[in-house]
Amino acid sequence: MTFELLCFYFFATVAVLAALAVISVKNPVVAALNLVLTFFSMACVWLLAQAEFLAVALVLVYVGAVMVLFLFVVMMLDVDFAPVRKGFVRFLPVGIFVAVVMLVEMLMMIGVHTLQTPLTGDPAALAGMSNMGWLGRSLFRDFLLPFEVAALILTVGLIAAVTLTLRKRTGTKLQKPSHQVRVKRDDRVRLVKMDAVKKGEATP
Amino acid sequence: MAHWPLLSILIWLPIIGAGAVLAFGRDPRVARWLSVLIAVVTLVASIPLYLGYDAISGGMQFIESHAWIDALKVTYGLGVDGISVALIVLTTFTSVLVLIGSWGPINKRVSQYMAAMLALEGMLIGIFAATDALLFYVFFEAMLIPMFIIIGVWGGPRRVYATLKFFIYTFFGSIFMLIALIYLHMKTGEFSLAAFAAAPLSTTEQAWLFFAFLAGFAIKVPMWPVHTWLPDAHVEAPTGGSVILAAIMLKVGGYGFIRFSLPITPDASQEFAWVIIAMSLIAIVYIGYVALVQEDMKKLIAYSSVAHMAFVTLGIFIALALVREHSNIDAARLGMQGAMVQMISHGFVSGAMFTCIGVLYDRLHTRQIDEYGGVLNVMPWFGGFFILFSMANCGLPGTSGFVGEFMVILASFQSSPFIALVAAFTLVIGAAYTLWLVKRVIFGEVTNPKVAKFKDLDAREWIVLGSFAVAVLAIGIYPKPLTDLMDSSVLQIVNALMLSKA
Amino acid sequence: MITLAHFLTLGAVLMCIAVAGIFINRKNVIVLLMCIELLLLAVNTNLVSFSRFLGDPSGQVFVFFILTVAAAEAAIGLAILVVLFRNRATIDVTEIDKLKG
Amino acid sequence: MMLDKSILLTIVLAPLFGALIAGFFGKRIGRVASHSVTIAGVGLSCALSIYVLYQMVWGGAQTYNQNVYTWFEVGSTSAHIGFLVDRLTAMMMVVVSFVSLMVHVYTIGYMADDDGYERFFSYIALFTFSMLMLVMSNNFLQLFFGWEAVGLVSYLLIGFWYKRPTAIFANMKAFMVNRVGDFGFILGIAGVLMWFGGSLDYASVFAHAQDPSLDMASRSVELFAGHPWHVATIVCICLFIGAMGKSAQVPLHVWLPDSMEGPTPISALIHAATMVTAGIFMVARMSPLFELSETALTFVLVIGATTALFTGLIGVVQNDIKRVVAYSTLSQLGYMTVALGVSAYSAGVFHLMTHAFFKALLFLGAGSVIIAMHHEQDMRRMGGLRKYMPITCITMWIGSLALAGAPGFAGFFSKDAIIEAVGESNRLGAGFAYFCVLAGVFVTALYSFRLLYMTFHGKERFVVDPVKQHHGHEDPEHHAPGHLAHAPHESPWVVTVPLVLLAIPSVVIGFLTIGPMLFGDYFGNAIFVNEANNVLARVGEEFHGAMAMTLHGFSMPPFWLALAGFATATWIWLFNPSIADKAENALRPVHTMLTNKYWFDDLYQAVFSRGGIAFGRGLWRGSDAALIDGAINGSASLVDQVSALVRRLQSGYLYHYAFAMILGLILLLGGSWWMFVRIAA
Amino acid sequence: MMIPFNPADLITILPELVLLGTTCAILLIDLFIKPSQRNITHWLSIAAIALTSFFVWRGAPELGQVVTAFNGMFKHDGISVVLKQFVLLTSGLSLFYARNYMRDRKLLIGEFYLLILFATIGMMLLVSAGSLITAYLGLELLALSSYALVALNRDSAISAEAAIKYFVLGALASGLLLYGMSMIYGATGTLDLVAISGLIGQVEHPGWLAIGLVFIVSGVAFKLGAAPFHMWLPDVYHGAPTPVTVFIGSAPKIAAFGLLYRLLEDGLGPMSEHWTLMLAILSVFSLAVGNVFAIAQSNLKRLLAYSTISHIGFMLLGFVGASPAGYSAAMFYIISYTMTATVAFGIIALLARAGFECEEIDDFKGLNQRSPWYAGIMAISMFSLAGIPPLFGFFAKLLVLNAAIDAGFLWLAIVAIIFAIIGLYYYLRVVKVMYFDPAADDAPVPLPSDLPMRWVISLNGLALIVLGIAWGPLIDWCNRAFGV
Repeated sequence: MTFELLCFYFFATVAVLAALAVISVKNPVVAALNLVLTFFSMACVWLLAQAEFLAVALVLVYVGAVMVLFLFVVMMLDVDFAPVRKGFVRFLPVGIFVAVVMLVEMLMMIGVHTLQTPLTGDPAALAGMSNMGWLGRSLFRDFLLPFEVAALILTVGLIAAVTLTLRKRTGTKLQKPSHQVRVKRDDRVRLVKMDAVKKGEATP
Repeated sequence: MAHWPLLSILIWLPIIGAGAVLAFGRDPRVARWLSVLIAVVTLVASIPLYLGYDAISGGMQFIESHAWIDALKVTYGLGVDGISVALIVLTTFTSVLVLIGSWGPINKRVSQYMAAMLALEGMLIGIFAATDALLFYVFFEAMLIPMFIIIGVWGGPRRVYATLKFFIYTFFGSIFMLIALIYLHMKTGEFSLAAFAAAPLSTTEQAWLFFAFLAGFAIKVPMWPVHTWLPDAHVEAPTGGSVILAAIMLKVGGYGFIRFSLPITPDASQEFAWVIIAMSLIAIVYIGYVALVQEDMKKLIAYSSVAHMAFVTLGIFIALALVREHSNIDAARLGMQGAMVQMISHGFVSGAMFTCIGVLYDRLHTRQIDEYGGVLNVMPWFGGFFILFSMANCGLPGTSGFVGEFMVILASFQSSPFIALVAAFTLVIGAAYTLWLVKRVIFGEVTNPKVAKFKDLDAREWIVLGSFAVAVLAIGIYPKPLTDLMDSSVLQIVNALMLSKA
Repeated sequence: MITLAHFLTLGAVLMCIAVAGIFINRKNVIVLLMCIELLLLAVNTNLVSFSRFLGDPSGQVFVFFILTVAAAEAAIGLAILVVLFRNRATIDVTEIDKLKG
Repeated sequence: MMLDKSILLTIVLAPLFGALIAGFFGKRIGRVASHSVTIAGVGLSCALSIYVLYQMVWGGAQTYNQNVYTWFEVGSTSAHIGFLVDRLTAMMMVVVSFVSLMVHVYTIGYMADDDGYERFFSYIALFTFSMLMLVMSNNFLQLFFGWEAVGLVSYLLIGFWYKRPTAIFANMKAFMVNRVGDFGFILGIAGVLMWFGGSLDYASVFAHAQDPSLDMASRSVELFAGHPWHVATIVCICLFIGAMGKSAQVPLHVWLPDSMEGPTPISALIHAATMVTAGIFMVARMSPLFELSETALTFVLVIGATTALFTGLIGVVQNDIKRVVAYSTLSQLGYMTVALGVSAYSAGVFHLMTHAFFKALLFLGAGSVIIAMHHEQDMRRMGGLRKYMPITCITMWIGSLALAGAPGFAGFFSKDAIIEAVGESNRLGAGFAYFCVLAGVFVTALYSFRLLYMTFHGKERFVVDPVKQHHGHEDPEHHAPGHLAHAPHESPWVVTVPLVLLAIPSVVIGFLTIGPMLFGDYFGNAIFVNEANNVLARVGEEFHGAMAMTLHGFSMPPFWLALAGFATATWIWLFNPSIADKAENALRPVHTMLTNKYWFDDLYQAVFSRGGIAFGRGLWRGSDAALIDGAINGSASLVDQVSALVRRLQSGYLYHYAFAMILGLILLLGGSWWMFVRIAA
Repeated sequence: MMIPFNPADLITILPELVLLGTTCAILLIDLFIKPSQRNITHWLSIAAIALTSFFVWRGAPELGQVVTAFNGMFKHDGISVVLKQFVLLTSGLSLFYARNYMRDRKLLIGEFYLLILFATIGMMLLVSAGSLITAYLGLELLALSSYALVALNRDSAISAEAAIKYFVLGALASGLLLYGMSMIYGATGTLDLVAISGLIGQVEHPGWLAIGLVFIVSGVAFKLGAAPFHMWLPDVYHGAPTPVTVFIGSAPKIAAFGLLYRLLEDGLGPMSEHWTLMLAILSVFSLAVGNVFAIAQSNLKRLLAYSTISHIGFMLLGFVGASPAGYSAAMFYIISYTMTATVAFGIIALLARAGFECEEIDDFKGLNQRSPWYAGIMAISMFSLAGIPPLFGFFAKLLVLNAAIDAGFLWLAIVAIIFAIIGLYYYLRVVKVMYFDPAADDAPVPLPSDLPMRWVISLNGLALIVLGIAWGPLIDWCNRAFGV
């Protein structure tokens, strides 16, 4: 029972519990926050596997960006607390059963009970470089094409998101600087000639 | 003439012509004339086929063979023997009459109707000319489409049910045949019928293949108990559709038996010949009785078609039994020949009968027998024709109907007198339902005032019925040319039956 | 001593939780999206650990890409969610059943 | 010398030609042309037939046997159209064409005002053609062709007045019953083809049958295992079933009385003289086959005897003049069949010939009476016609005497010959037959003279009431039964001449021809009889010329029986008819039985028509519609229902979709786990 | 540190680069044109696809030769050429069929074209994936664009619903796929498909391979729409705007075929005795579900969606043999199916008008009176889908049945044809409605003025006949691609 193992168990437990919370709590906000917790603890688990870069990336990307986005949407749509449907309770045991069966099958086929591969030395360290360098080297040497494709995917994501959500609001008062610059005096003031005094009846 | 691709012309002329009719047939008159023109040209083109065919040597002639799909060694292989020639001429002949006959009755979407008919003609010729199994199958299936449309669009009140039943029923049968063909392709590596016939097959394989083919052809013939699509299809189909259906399409089933079942699975055919023979005999008696009680003329004739086609299957498989069990080649030839003659003859007779019913239908727009009666009083000529064809229908000597049945009965007696006994029962029951029909429709006082206003045949109907009558009598009085045409081909088939494949 | 089994088990468990979350969930769609993130997390854990144990970086690179894609995916998913909400004024899973049969 | 094929072809085709002309262009060319052309045709073939007969008998022509053309030829099996003309044929040709000619002439008068005139001539000419084809055939195929063709024409002619329900009922009935016969007949032909040398030609078949080396008489086949039957018996009985249909033997006799619905000339030509005798002719023609099978001949004998007596009895109670004659025809056909049954084929054929003349005479006479009575056929409304129509009366007397077998008349010779032959025969059933034929003589006399008395003698049982305006003959219903528009009168010459022309042979033909026909070798090899069976030879031993036979006839039982019949008839119907009614009441059950014709018709109606229809309807509704279509439509609608049911699984709920996916996943997982374990192990 | 980079690789991926470049150009051009000038975008996109197709043709490797680029990430061989050509073709067709419909509904925006083009790029990458990563990224590129396309009609409730279902399930599926990939990676230690198939023999944890295989098959089955991973398909086809349905109903199926081939044959070929059985099971499920569910449909798009499922089942018959001949049969099948489906969906798009989705089967009543030509085209496509000779679809069926029987899966072939009979019924129903039922009014249907569309759809329909009669070259091409 080494310290790492202890940490692993701790973080793993937290992650699993939080994950369970994500799928079971009623309030989406709470769910989101639980998800954040899951990510955090998984990041720590990854650290135990010396995947520092990814661990950090996970926190930055997910906790920093994705989850915030989630929370933002949740707030924006202010989803109410949906009451639990009656079908839910009836269905729950089946669902859990199925999930458990799946888990058992997976574990049996993975053969965790027989699997005793210990952690060897950190490959990056063995290669004499940081985990990040180790990754980056491989990334830009072997995975150039995927890297570009990933960029494409992000573009698509951008386009899609904009297309779907951007709305032209009618009746918004935008000012067009070009017009403001180009405006002439005549557009604004009109000179009206009129007599200084009105010729009219004499005053008595 | 032999260097011309005559068969291809016969097949594609009507099919391309169908396209032309669709294209230029906006005006019904154009459509009618054009289609009849095309059909007549096809008929004329089929004459050199008959003349040029060397009946002495038999065997496949006018052979065309081009690689079609190399990947599967599918060939565009055409060729005819005596039987095919007879059936092709039957097809071209009948098609002309059908198209002429459809002038009056069909008046909505004429061009489509005519086009469908022409396409059908081409495909039928293709079926009878194909020497490649896949090519055969393509025509065999494709011909369902125009028929489906013909029944469905120009048919009677329950046409949709009838045509769907027709299509799915037949498709059901043929799809199993497709599996069989693919299996054979796996064994032989090609699709040519000759190769299939040459392929050695174990008895179990043969049994499976036999029943696959049976599914396809028994439904087409149709044999009892898978005949129930036919009455519905006939009753709902327009006259032309019924004629083509009865006169030619049913023959495809019988033709398939001699082209597929016998050569490819001879041993299984022998093993299960009794099944077919039993089914045929049941059909002769059972269907006879069912026909007796029909109230709808077309249904009655449809049922009688089933009974008559039973003679075809009976003859074919009696021949097989005679060869294999009694090694009685002469009788076998007689039976096979009888079956073939019966096919041709039934083509003319049933075609004529359906045309007659169409003539009545055009005047009264009902097929209920009890609506008619005493037609002879107002339509003497028509009555004459009707009685003639009825007599042919119950196999009176001197009409074509007699020849085939006579031969088959003679042959089957040699296999077993009891088979002949049951088969000969058609003399009685056939006469019963046909003459009863005549009695109720043609004879008697005119009861229905509408019938009293009937006009006798017009020129167009005269031509059609007259041509049929000539054919029926010619075959009945002098069948020798027909039998000679097919004899050597029949002999070859019969001889092929002698050698086992297992 | 941490073995590969630990990581794989954890991955499998998270996987099943995520899956279960998707089909047990009876509430709003947004939780489904979270479950998907959870699913990807499980996968990533697998890959990370494998790559660690194989001493091969490509697994972790794969994770890197997955993270990227997941971000884009989340963006689109949420966008669709917004569209849905604008049309239906709800994101309740049980009310999204116009299309069926 | 050899007969010329062209002559024979002319004999056959001349009537056909006439028929076609009259049939297709009758309306165009009119009545006179129609009957002229047909009569010309038939006359021509009659003349030529007589020429042929002359050649055969005195000209020393050999038997002619040649094919005209091949009908089909498959392998060794071939069928031809061809002629076999020997003396038997020649005689039949003459009988057929002569009677037919008479009927043609007679028809001019009889059908004078029927609007189906041309059609009628076309039909009877066509009939003549078919009948000649039948008798002149040299093979079974053509025989069957003629067989069915005469059936067709008879069908058309019985239904000639196709508006009458009774007529179209009768013609269908006739055709159906004949078909039952043909059913056996065609099987017989098939049997001949199979067992008698694989040929359909008479010559080779008979040769095969008589070939001692083959010993066909004892060749047998096991249709049912362990029960060998003689092939000859099977074949002959099958063939004879055909004869029973055509020649109206019990139990297939029911159609003949009804066939009287047809115009009277037809009854004379077809249903008395020619067509119905085709069966007799056929059996005689097949004598080489029948001689092979005692069993078959016994069968023939018994059937014939039964017909001879019991149908005659029905004749006694009939009141329709034509029906009386019809039943007498049945009975006489029975006599012929009996003759065949005792292998006295020539006697049968001889009786056939004589009967043809006097029965045609009787029918035509009856027809003449019917015209006079404005199509009244019920004898109870006749009587005393003697003074109105003497010629008819006399000729009818002659015919009846011939029928009753008065010594010297034609019928006497033929009938006595048969009776004696039966007496001589020791075949199984001969005793029964002997009784039947003797009793038959009495019955025959009874109904014959009853007919004469009720028609021509006694007091008139009809009233003549003068009419305001003349009506056509064609409306008997216009007058109350038994009331006539004007007094009956003798028929025109076209009617009477044939009567006279037929009366002559009815008297003399027997006297002239019995010698050569029965006891000479007129038939030569046309008819074959085993020595063992040759009863006629034995009869012939006492034969010393026609005259002697006539005188000897007075001392024979048949004469006394006939006399008794005559006396009874005279006593009852001429002098005190009241006895008839008394007897009727006294023998009520017998009378009902006879008037109901032994209930044959009712039985057939119930069993075959109604039963068949019920059976068919059962098959149609029960099997076709319910079972087969039920299964098909059922499976179709099953698919529909299943589909409508399962589509609910596509619930629209995301979580169900996901759940389905996961289930699939688990399934695959489990499967592959199992496989994996199995492979590992 | 220098990065080894081989410029030849750029030549290999030239078609993709061309398409990408043109796409970006269109993206920019579209910014500066008025909505009224959208035709420019339209024709530019079609031109881009044509151009790409030309480069694919130019860059096609010699027979049997395999060109890899970016150390095995990208793989260019005969198969990818065929698949790419047809991906491009069908994408182009869906562009043709889209314009009129989208314009009527004010949906004709540049993004529509862009997303389709991006998806096309994704598919092209997908079909020439040499590594798990490329496969995954190509797939996601396709998937993300598709999600957006389905939701494109922002004001339609059902579109949004379809999109969310598609998205959630799709994400789930790719999650499963990824999990499978991770197991494979764990077992073999590489992401390169060729290497994987090389290493499968000597892995120490075959269980991992098995589990990975299951998850991968499930993921791909989802993309294909094979039961029981099909549930998304009817709803999405139904909910999406018709032109989008045309698109996602056609090209992505070809791409999914490519994915299936790449992963299972290239990568996991040695495990074929495992996955053939799985595919057989999926095939039976798909045939049953597709045909039986379709019977009860009243909405044509839904009906066609279910028919898609059944056709996928048929296509899988080609895989059960795990033989090159089988693969080429399956490829032929998927091509014939997509070619036919484009016609069917295209006609729906053609007949639809502003405010009238012509997607209920009853909307086709009496079409034969009102527009015989397009009724004929539709009938042809229906009969082709039903597999009636001499149409394209029949020969496809023939080939896959042939493949299955050759592989000894006779029972599967028989199951297939039995369901084909059931399937025949609903195709005939469509024909029946068009030909036998009376039209509401005999007025000819108002057809769009979009002549190019009408021409293309007519040609597309006639192609079904032509390819039915002369299908030799195509099957030869497929066979060459697989080296049969």
